[in-house]
Amino acid sequence: NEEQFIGLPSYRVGPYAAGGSGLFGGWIDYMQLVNERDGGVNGVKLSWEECETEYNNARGVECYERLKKKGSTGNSVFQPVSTGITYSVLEKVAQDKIPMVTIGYGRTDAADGRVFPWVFPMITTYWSQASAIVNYMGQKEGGMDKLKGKKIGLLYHDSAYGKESHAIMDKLAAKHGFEVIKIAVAHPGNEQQSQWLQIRQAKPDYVVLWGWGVMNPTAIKAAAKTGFPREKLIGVWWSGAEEDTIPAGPAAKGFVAAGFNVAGANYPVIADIKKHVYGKNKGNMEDKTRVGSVYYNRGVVHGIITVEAIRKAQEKYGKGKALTGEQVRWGFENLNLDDARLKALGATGFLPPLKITCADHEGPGKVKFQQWDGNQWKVITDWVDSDRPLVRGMIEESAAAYAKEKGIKPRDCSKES
Amino acid sequence: MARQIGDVIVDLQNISLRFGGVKALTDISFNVREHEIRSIIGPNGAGKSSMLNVINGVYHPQEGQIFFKGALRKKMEPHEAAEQGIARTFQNIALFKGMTVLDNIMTGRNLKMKCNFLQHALYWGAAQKEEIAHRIKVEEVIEFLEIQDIRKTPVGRLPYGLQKRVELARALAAEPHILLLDEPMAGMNVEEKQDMCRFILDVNDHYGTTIVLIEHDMGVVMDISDRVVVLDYGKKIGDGEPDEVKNNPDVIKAYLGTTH
Amino acid sequence: MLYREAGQFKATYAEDSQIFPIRQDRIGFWVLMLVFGVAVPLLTNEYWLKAILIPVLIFSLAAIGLNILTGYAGQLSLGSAAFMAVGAFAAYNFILRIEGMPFLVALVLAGVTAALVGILFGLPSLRIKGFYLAVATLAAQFFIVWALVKFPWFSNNSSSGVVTAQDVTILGYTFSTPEAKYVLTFLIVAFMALLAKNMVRSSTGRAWMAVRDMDVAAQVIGFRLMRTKLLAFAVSSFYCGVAGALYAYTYIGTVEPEGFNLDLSFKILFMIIIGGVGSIMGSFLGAAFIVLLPIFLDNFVPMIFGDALGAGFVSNFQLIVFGGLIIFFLIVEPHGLARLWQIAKEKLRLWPFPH
Amino acid sequence: MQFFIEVLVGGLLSGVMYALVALGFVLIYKASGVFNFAQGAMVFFAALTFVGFQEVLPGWLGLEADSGVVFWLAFLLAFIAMIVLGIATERIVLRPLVNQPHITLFMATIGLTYVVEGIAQMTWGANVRGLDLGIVDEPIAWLMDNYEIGVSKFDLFAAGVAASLVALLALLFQYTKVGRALRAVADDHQAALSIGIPLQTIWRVVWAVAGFVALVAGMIWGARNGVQFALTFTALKALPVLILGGFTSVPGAIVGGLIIGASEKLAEVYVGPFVGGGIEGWFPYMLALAFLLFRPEGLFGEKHIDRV
Amino acid sequence: MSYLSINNIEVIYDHVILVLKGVSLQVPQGKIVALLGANGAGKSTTLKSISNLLRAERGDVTKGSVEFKGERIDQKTPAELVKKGVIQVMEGRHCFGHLSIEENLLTGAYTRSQSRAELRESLDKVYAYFPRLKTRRTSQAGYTSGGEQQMCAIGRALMAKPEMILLDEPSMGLAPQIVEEIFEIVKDLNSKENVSFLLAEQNTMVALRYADFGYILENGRVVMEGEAEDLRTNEDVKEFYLGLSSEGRKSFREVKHYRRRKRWLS
Ligand SMILES: Nc1ncnc2c1ncn2[C@@H]1O[C@H](COP(=O)(O)OP(=O)(O)OP(=O)(O)O)[C@@H](O)[C@H]1O
Ligand SMILES: Nc1ncnc2c1ncn2[C@@H]1O[C@H](COP(=O)(O)OP(=O)(O)OP(=O)(O)O)[C@@H](O)[C@H]1O
Ligand SMILES: [Mg+2]
Ligand SMILES: [Mg+2]
Repeated sequence: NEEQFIGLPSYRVGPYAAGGSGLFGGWIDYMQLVNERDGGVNGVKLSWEECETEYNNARGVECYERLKKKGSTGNSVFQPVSTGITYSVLEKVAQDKIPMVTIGYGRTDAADGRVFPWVFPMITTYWSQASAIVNYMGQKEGGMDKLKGKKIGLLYHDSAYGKESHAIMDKLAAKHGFEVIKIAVAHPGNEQQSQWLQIRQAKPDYVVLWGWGVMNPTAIKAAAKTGFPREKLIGVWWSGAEEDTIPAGPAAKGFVAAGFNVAGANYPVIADIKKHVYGKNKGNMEDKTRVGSVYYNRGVVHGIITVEAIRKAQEKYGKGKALTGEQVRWGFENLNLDDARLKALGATGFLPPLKITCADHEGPGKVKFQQWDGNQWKVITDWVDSDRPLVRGMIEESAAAYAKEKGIKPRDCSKES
Repeated sequence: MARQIGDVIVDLQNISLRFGGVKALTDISFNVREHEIRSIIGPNGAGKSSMLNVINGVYHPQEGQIFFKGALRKKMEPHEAAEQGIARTFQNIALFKGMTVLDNIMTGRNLKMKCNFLQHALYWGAAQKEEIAHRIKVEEVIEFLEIQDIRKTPVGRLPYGLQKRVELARALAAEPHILLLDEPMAGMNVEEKQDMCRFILDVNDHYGTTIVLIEHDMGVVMDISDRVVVLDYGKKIGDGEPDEVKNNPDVIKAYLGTTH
Repeated sequence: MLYREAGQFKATYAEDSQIFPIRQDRIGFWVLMLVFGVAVPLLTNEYWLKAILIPVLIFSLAAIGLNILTGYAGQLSLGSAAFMAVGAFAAYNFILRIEGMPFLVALVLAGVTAALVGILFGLPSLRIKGFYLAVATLAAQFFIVWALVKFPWFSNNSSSGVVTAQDVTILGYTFSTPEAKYVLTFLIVAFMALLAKNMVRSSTGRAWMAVRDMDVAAQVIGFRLMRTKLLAFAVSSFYCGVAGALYAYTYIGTVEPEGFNLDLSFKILFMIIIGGVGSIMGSFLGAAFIVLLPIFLDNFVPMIFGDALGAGFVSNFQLIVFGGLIIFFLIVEPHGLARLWQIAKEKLRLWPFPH
Repeated sequence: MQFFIEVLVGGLLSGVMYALVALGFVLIYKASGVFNFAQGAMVFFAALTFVGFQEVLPGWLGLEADSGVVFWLAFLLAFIAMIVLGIATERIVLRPLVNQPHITLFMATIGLTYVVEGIAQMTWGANVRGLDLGIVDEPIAWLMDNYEIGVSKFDLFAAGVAASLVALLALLFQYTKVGRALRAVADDHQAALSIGIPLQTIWRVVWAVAGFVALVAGMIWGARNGVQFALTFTALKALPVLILGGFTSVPGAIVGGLIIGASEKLAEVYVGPFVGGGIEGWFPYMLALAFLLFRPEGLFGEKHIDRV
Repeated sequence: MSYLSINNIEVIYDHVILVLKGVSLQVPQGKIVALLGANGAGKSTTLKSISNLLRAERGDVTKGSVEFKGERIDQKTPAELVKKGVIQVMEGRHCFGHLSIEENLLTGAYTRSQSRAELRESLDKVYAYFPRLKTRRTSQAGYTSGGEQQMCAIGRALMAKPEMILLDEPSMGLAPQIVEEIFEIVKDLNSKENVSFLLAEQNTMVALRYADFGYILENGRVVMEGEAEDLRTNEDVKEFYLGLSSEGRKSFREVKHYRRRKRWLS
């Protein structure tokens, strides 16, 4: 009975713990589910080992090195869950032939699979998200043309992460003729008096909350204090979890956030986890009430994608075999979760259907929007698309530049099988 | 050999020093001659240490002038005083606690060392030569003060008396013109005081170093000093040869009390 | 009885003022150099080189930098990481913007840049002392990182603010393998450590220590506070700067302002405290300790607890042990590992006849 | 104008919030000459313990979650926890380090930070919690209506609490023999011992009081933006306040807080836009630094004595 | 049974530096005992090992015992000892620099729960002993002169109304007549309030004049002990500690460059 090893860098201490415990909980629970319910992937049991990174690059690199040779076939996929670590091992993964999957973070232009064969910034990148958010506003206003002359505030975490939003928002503003008011919040962002006074002066029609950690509840509360309508405050997926709304209390009612996964426990896949994993109390969550929360479900998405890639790869390289990272990479690159497959997984509407190709390592680039009703997140839209041509254009441009700088010759995808 | 007492080298005129309300020194004039041993005595808080601090630029008097080698001296910083060859010891020992005796004494020679930090970084060559040259000088001082066996001990661990001696060594290492000693014999027993006196006297006649001495032990002061100035509450109440001073009624009243 | 300097007479002051006056130490030192310079890269595997040895060396360098400032010159600083950042970004930009800039030159320039910034933030130290200064140095920490994030020029307009270090090429040879990178790092660090040692044992170092122990007295003896303190800041920052550049080029491979945050500054501070304030060797011991401890705990703690307890528990438990051990070390020996080593030697010297 | 006033008032009020945290530092610094870096962690620990008990108590006692009993009981228990923490710290960390250089003690407190953070999250988990003190965080109506100036009731409340704490502690330090003893200890541990000041008791007391301050600060900050790890970062806001006001001065903390708060907000609003904003992270430090250049011991700090 | 007795104690600093090599001495109730000896002999260490201030310097009593009124006190905290009436005045004027002279004195009374009136009274008593302090009462101790600090330190100890005082070099840095005064005070307290003293002193001349009994310490060992006047008349003591030779006190100028060895140290 073979085992497929998955190295799992995680963070469960410090400021990151809140989200981390949920995310890694969901991820591990799903793999546990596959082992318990299906006896693994075609009989290949999944095994994994966590490695605390504290969200710190140095620790992350150490984890990467420590994990990569573990298991019979070595580490089959590396998912740093930290943009910094992603960059630190970007070149190593190519050398070591281990695919790196970065879902909802990481290096955006790596979506160009021709330049970054080993990196998979899957489902949605920051840029797609930004554009999807603008599209959502368009819907609300009743047509993208209505955005002309509108003011959109961009309240961003003053860090590399926060500034990732600038380029794309500027492009979109130019395209749709709205004005972006960028307002920085210094880390950690537990004080936003001045920012919100500025917002109140500028009177924007919408405010995009590109925040992280304590910055989110603080922003939501401040919004309430300055009387800014919560339903016009739109968070990104790192601002749209229970961890961000609960501390804000009643103030959070009506707050809207984007997400490539949704909250909620009433999906078959979650039900199965409760039954097969928590039923045998092999669950990873210390606080079971958080099963079905945004971060937890995001973890489940990580799990699903990882497992499905392995399954896919087994189709090519032999069912019931433990695979090398290189083989699993193929699995990711040919991953295709259509509606049928999602249904089979009991995850319809849980994450967008996605198809990865040699050239496109991102996939759908869609997000759903959820609204906090005071107690929980309610999905209020279907999958909202992003401005694919525009985003893809930026991605390829940036990727090409990187290829040039590094002297990389992009793959010719017509030759890939 | 007989010392030639030269002419006035430091001349303080009408010095007044205040700290907020406290008058540490009021209108004091006195001078120090080259090669002499000049003592300052007086009750506690009379202003003796302050006087030294004025001479080597730690305190800046509100009034009065200081003539150094005949020239009027501007407001100067301690390190400038050092550059002019004024070295001193302190009442509350001011050794560099974290360093060994040897290093402490070596610091005394810093003004004579010319290499810059880059040369020090590379060390071999100029820096090392210099280091050794000065080490030799320092060893002379160590020899002279008989502290060879504690060369490498951190000063923090030394008993009070020895620390005083090391401090003197540090001052001597600078080969000063003028040596200011603030109670160098406090906390010593007679035997050690005798040694200390011997050192001071030797320094004074071998190197002809001018010495300004604060000391509370009248035996010592009266025996070894050429001239004595007496302060009381920041005022000068007596000045002259030991014997004059000893018999000056004001001094007896204010300071000596019943001699023993 | 092995460890005795009995019968080793020092005929000259040159001999007496060697770095290792005792023969056994000298021998030990060269053995160490050989082991780490030659044996290690040949024998150990990639994991050890990439994940442990290289970082230990680099952090040692940074620790030496901080030790010069805090340990020798007595100016407590909480901003060392920021100066590493300056070094890293400086190196990146020098190589990026100047055609054919040789790596080693860039390294030195990076150090110099850091040194200049260091002097700038060192100026307040002329008036501000102790913890006030320590907190003031946080200004450097936050301001520098902010500036690096804020002005895209530094990161060559990379959308994510993270930049990838260019290849390290010296005289046409590219240091790509871990072994090569390790050896390069080792040589640089060893060399700079030697320079540092020389500085602190000559009158530059004495000036620093004098200012540290009692600045008034130091002045009276003729040291110029201004010059001495600023020199300390400059040299210290230089070392941190070079360490930062190495961090980017031979270790992580990418540079990201947030990477050089306050936590890193504290880590470096820990290194010198645990290793030994005012000791070059201590810097190495401390760095090794602080890098290895978490990794050790990471492997060890689960071993004793197994998966019985939640993963969160394990991680937090490690955190607690980490903090606890630091306190423990401070208590058993406030002067750090280096001092423990000394005491051990003193005991050994007396052994087997105590006192 | 009205906008300016609003910024100013807002700034002053946040300043008070900073002062609240800074107080804890001042206490311990006065009592031991140590800069207790763990203060931030203590704030977090205290708040987390409080909400933690608020969660579990109803289950244990079968009470309504929002009943006053639960609130006060949780408060009491949290306070006791802080006292225990204080005593433990004294016994395990401080006592063995008596008379050591300040930097050593400082490092020890950083070590303590990790321990406290670890314990907090280990016992109560990493979840983010809300905390409701029952004071709504919304502008005072008539100010808003009449002058268009938003002043939060909650912030006023916080200011009140802080002010009274400051007054209390200031009295303690100025007019009791304990206060005097504390300052003596800060000056010279050994001498303090030699005249029979019981360092250990003193330190226990101080740490307990600092724990209490932390608890109050933690609850107010927690009520503001949730009880989560980020509470430890409040320390970073307090530090500039501390050096500006002077490590050793209780009133200094409040004055420093006001100055920092006001000027940082004004700077962010009026200067920020020109440099791309987000300057609140470092501006207070720079400001404090500028002040220090003129008063190296802060506004009310005790002067550093060096004499020869 | 003697009042304060030290039995064969050994003290080690920093785990390695052996300083006291088996010191034993007694202080009878109501007596003044002088502890003499060269620099580094171990006087201060001895006193610190009684008042238990050693630990603060990473020193440890590794052998022997200290008894006060028949009870072992080597494990008591300094605070407890002060409450019991044993207090040490440390060498080198440890005043609280940031406190005013008066505050310094008041902290001295910390262990005494006294009424304001009593406090005032003891304050006035100290001021009576040291008028100089009264004039400087409001200024920060850190800025007072060496001697003023010395007086402050002693006065501070008196505030605790101790019955056994360990005085470490009280005369250091004090003007002659103040030295006299200090010893007068000692005698005064001793005779009037029956306070016992153990004083480490370099000024042997004065010390032996006031003490009843004396110990001489060399390199951490007691090399000589006896009634004060016996010691005063001892040849070696005369020469090495009183600076008197057969032809009376010789001038410091005439000190020879060689010296005779003490005959108890071969
Ligand atoms: N920096 C200062 N600030 C305030 N007052 C000071 C300062 N320095 C000295 N004084 C005061 O000036 C007076 C003289 O001090 P000084 O130290 O010169 O006395 P002294 O003669 O050395 O006494 P002693 O023999 O006790 O050392 C003292 O009353 C002291 O309190
Ligand atoms: N903290 C310490 N660490 C290491 N050694 C010490 C320490 N304190 C004192 N010593 C050593 O102990 C010995 C005795 O010191 P002590 O101060 O007791 O002598 P003393 O008789 O008081 O001398 P003095 O008359 O100068 O005060 C000295 O040799 C000193 O080197
Ligand atoms: Mg004096
Ligand atoms: Mg002594």
